[in-house]
Amino acid sequence: MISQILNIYIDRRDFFIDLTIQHLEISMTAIIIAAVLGLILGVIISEYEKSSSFVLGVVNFIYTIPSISLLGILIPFSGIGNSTAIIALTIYGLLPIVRSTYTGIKNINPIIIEAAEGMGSTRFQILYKIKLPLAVPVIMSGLRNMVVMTIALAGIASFIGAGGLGVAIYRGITTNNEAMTMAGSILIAVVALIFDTILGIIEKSLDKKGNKKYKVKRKIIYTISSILILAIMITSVLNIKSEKNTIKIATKPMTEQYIIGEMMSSLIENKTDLNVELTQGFGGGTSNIQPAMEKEEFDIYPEYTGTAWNNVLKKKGIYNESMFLQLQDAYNKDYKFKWIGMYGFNNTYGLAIRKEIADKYNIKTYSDLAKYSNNLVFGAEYDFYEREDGFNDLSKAYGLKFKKNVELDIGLKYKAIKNKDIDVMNIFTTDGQLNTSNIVVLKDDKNFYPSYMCGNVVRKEIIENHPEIKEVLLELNNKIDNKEMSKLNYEVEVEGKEPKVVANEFLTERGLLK
Amino acid sequence: MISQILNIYIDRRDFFIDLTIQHLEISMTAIIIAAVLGLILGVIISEYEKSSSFVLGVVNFIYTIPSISLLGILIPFSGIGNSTAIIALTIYGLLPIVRSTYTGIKNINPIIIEAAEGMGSTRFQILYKIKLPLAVPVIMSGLRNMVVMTIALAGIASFIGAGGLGVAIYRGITTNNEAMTMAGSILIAVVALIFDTILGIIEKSLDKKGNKKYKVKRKIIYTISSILILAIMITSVLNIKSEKNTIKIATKPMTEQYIIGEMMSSLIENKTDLNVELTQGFGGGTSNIQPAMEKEEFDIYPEYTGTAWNNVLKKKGIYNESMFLQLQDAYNKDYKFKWIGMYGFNNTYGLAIRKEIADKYNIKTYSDLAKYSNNLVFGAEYDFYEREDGFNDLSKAYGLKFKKNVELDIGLKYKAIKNKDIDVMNIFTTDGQLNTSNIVVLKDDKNFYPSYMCGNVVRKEIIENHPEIKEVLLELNNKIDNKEMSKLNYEVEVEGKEPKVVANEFLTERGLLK
Amino acid sequence: MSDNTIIEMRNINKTYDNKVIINDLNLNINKGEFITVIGSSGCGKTTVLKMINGLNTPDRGEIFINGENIKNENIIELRRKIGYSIQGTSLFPHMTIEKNISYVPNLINKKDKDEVKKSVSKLIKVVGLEESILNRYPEQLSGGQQQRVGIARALAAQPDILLMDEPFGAVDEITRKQLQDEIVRIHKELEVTIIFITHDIKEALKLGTRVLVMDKGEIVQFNKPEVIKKHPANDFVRELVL
Amino acid sequence: MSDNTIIEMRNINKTYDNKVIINDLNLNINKGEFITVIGSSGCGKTTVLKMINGLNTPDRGEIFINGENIKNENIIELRRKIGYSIQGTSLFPHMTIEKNISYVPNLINKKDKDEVKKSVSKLIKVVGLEESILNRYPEQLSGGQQQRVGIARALAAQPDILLMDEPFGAVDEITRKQLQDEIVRIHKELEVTIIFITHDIKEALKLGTRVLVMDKGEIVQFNKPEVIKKHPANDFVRELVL
Ligand SMILES: Nc1ncnc2c1ncn2[C@@H]1O[C@H](COP(=O)(O)OP(=O)(O)OP(=O)(O)O)[C@@H](O)[C@H]1O
Ligand SMILES: Nc1ncnc2c1ncn2[C@@H]1O[C@H](COP(=O)(O)OP(=O)(O)OP(=O)(O)O)[C@@H](O)[C@H]1O
Ligand SMILES: [Mg+2]
Ligand SMILES: [Mg+2]
Repeated sequence: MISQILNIYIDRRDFFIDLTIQHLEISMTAIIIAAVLGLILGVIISEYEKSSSFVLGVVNFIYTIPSISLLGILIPFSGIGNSTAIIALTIYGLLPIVRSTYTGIKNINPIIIEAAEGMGSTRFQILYKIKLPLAVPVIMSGLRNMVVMTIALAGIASFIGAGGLGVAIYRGITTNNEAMTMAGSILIAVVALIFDTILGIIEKSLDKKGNKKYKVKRKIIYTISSILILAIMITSVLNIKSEKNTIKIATKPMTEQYIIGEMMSSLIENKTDLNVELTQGFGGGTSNIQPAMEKEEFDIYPEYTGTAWNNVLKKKGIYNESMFLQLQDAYNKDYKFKWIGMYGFNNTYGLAIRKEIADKYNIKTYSDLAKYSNNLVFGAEYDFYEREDGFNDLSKAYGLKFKKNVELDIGLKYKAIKNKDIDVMNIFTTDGQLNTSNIVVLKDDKNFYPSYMCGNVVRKEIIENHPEIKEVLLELNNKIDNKEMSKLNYEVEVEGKEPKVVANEFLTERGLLK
Repeated sequence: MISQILNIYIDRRDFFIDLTIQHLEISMTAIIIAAVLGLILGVIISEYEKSSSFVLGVVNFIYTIPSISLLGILIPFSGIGNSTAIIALTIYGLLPIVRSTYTGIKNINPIIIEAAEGMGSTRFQILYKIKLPLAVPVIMSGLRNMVVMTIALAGIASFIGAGGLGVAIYRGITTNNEAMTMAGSILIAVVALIFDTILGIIEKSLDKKGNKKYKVKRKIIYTISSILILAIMITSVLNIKSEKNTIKIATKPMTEQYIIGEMMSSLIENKTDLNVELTQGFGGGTSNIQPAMEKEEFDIYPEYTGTAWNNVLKKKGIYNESMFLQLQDAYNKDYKFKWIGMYGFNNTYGLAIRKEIADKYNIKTYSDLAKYSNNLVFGAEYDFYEREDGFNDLSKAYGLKFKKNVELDIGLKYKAIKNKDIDVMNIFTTDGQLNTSNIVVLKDDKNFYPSYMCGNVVRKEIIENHPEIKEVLLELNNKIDNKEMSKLNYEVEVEGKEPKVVANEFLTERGLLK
Repeated sequence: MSDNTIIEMRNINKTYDNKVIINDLNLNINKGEFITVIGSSGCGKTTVLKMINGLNTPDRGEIFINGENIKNENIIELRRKIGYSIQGTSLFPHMTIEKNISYVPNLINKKDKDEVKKSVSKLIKVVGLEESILNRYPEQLSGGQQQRVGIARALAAQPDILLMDEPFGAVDEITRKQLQDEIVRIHKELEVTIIFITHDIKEALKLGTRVLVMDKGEIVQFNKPEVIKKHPANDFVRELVL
Repeated sequence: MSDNTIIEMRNINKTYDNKVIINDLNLNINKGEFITVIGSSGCGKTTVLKMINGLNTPDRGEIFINGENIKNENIIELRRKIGYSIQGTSLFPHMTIEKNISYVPNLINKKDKDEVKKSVSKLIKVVGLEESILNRYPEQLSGGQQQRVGIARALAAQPDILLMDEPFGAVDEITRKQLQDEIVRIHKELEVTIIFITHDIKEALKLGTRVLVMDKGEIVQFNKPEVIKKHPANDFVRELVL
């Protein structure tokens, strides 16, 4: 086991170094903020005793929020990534520091405070000349707990794409790679112990009896920790700076978006001087990416027109492509976003039928289907029957009435139709499995379903600063139809190729990349 | 949202009451143990200063172990359920309490300690007459933090079947039921706040200036908390008592075991006066159930002979059924467990081939396959190629040499063979999908793979106390062959039926249940 | 109340746990007086002293300093003009002796650090200690040394009023005589008003321009030393001056 | 060293921060003596006193009690037979006055609680306080009251040796006289050996069977009060007894 862990460290040195740096950045920032905030809160409740039970109650309460819920609550406000992770960690860090500050101050011999009062100290002077220095041991005890806790807890940053050593731990857990989990855990422990030791030395050097030996040590420690903090800050600043020429692309957690994301990324990096930071499969899709775009955390992401119409612009009614100008106007006005580069495929809901039957009855459209539906078995997942615009409305619109309606797990639908257990089923029009299955996608001849053409939403500012991007994005305009997309999806989903590989093969094939 | 949560509380009152009681039991026990242990450790390191950095380092270190890993580490030792949850929570609870005890004691005015020394107090007398009382405010501050933390963290108990309000939270999260998550979180917060308030009042009443008003309050609080603790202990004891006539059955996380578990449970409850406590899909399978059986936490579980031979008895070599007597003897001797009721199916590794090809070449056994293998495409998941007793050994044993070896995701294998992408693949002999696919399972004519006949491992004591169980278990003897098992698996896995339904249908069909 | 009055206490009452500690006390102290206070242990001397700088508030009655009711005054400003040498010693344990002595000057934010330093050096000599102890912490001093640092700290404020609660209780006779001389000199030079609690009747009579004799929370006699000596108000005072 | 010797200190040296505090001190105290110690503030009196009950250890030299080197003794047992009244006051802040006084009897685990209670009642009267304060906490007492509780606490052990570090420094003259009489009575009645540090030369001469005069960490004179008065060893002693 140990040798396995060591091997992992050696093999994946850069990976772990990166994670450790991220971990440090996040946890240190949270620790500093929580320490300052906690100190202030602790001081306030020790000075205004009446507020103490309320503040401590609130701090207790927020501590009890499960981390997953807390992250969920925070994402709408602070987006994803570091800031949310830092806020969450800060919130959790408050409890130990607030209470220890409060206890430390309350625990001071009142005679000493009376002496300071009698000498005409203001409240503030008593606080910072007497109370805080004398409360140091207790405050430090809370701080040291908080530091260890925060560093340990910073593993949750990985849940929301903020990186850190949690990435190694949870990757290890999900892929059953125990050595990886251990490797992450051990690094966290080591980081925690190092910081605790540093704090221990700082604490000793703050001790009033501090003799000369410690004064030297203290200087060293201060220097080291200042350098560390500075280094972290500079890295953060550099990170921000280096982002100036970086285009941040997000994609939703869908195979086709992974592929498109890789295409864009390859093209931009090949044809411009810009760097691309690609965040694949961003959790929550539109509802989390859109706010992140507004916060300028992302610059480009592939979206679907129908989704944009209903979910982003929150318009009622069914979208069709004759409304594209309206859509663009609204984006322009409401968000300063542009739609640039429509890929050409329409990933909407659809119905598919076994080719055999389609051929037999010559069924091409939903209306054709309606004529023969009472001979056919329909299959769909539970959701589809339940959804408002699902099965019922569709049946009404076209007068469908199947012989039997089967409820199926979404993963088993294609299997079922191949087994002839069902004849017709609902699909998405770019499903990879459509590619090989012996099935036909029917035409929604009454436009029951909205159109979901895929295109890039781009922040205007980006186009203004980097006009070359527009050209690059337009290179993919109308290059991928439903069939093509379905094929590419198949390559990833069924053949198990990497999205990047599929994307690059496609680009090369089409002569877009050499 | 609020009304939703209130509704949940009203609708599922008993559910939440149960969870809250479990939560209280677990967290209170952990809190009490951590408080006592932490206090002792804190005292030790304040008295033997040299040990402090070591002990605090260890406490810090174990705090940084992610909860999932810690639970994983503990299960082999303390089984599942309450004890492991309590141990984990205790371990996490140590940090705040150890450090605050240490700080509280170190922070006492040395003049007062010198006075006590000068009066001829022993070290122990100084500790409990002077140091501990004077350290109370700081210790209480750590204790209160620890209580809130432990109650919040006790949500993890749900990971290992120990119940508690975490069940509501994680059920809410996985089923996207926000109200449920909130309902759980709020109850945790309320419990935490109540306990913190109680501790606050106790702390005030411990204050030396304690006037009469508080003395009355203190009595009330002590009474209430004693009653609470007593109540919790009594419930725990009662829980144990009520288990006397309960047979505890565990199953591994596999579809067929779910089904078998339900069968046993139905039969026992129908044909005897005993109750069954069925723990389905116990995490970790054999490696966690076996120790739990030894600890008498479970009474019965279905096991496979080959697994028993290699993994439980840790014998080398390949098991075949001629060794069953040996197996039984070893179980009898080493564990006082019996094998009672062999179901009749053998869930071992196997090779399957497309019927078409099998018919064409008349392939029935692995040896037959070897003759034609250079015309065929073989598919298996990555693992199979990597495993020691996997592809290489098999190929050598039979002289297999395929035209092509494809690496496939385990979930896509059956799809691939149906698509004729592959001709031969590895399988498990009771796979549900074998039931419908147009494929044939070949015979392992050289007995390359061990035999994995399924039967029940039962604690002897149970049979002695309840001989009627033996009869019931034997009713299923040889009732399910591979085909039958595969069919039942299919009903659950592909048709989406509940294991309980499948089990009962089977039993009724066979006339074992009316 | 004359124009010259610096401290006036009117109808002061103080009760602890239903026990009357100070009973209807009235007191007038003039600018520049050196009042020595003497009385039995626990009779309420410290309580009265602390009322003057507001560390203790009477249950009833008013206190005026320079004619202003201290209730309406900025108590912080007031206290900075009142030096206070505390009974026993409450030096700040986390500060060096130097920091302890310069505590009030630093509060007032005297920018001239050199000046503060110089005055600390002067003060430490005034109380008969060596400059070498300036870098030590209180716990490294003997009881009498700590007490003298407390006096230096009170003097450092260059106060208008000096409250001294048994300031020389823990020093030897020889040092005590020196300290007495110093305090008399300071009193004259700076024209500061001093209230000085002591258990040494000789000291009280020697130093005080007037002597306040207290018993059981009441003023038994408040007069010039000569008068006290010659005409003790009652048996308690008579026994004291014996 | 006679058979009667109870405390013997041999060639004691103590240095703090390279500063010699006690320099080659030798001392013999007989059973039943009442030694009063007097000397300038910071000369090392408390340091020497604390060496006797092992709170302070000399850098060099040996200390014998009843002929046994305290290094080899059970220091806990020893301390229980030595009453110690501390300079300043360090009462236990979290205990009532009653608990403070009965601290040592409770340590020794006297089962008879009534007896302990009775002796506490007696002791509190010995030091001139009322029984009503027994339920109070130290911070609710005046400085002098606290000091007297400290004396009562030291007496409660019924010790063979009583170390008293400026025990009467914070009480008024009248109470002081009472306390002096009490301590003399106790000394005679219980035949306890007392070492008593004071800054009051009159007190030292009045109480001591022998007076130990210290200066700068050395013994200047150690003799009967009459001798000290009549034949002061040097100018320092002369000035003291003036
Ligand atoms: N921890 C320490 N570090 C350095 N010097 C110390 C320490 N403790 C005491 N001293 C010094 O040792 C000397 C003797 O101290 P000690 O307390 O014995 O004096 P003392 O005779 O009792 O004086 P006083 O009458 O003022 O109580 C003093 O000068 C003091 O400053
Ligand atoms: N917090 C308190 N609670 C109850 N009684 C108190 C409190 N503080 C002081 N007292 C009582 O008030 C009385 C006056 O106390 P004060 O400290 O003023 O006495 P003092 O004259 O300064 O005595 P000493 O000479 O001993 O210092 C004492 O009897 C004391 O017991
Ligand atoms: Mg007083
Ligand atoms: Mg001393």
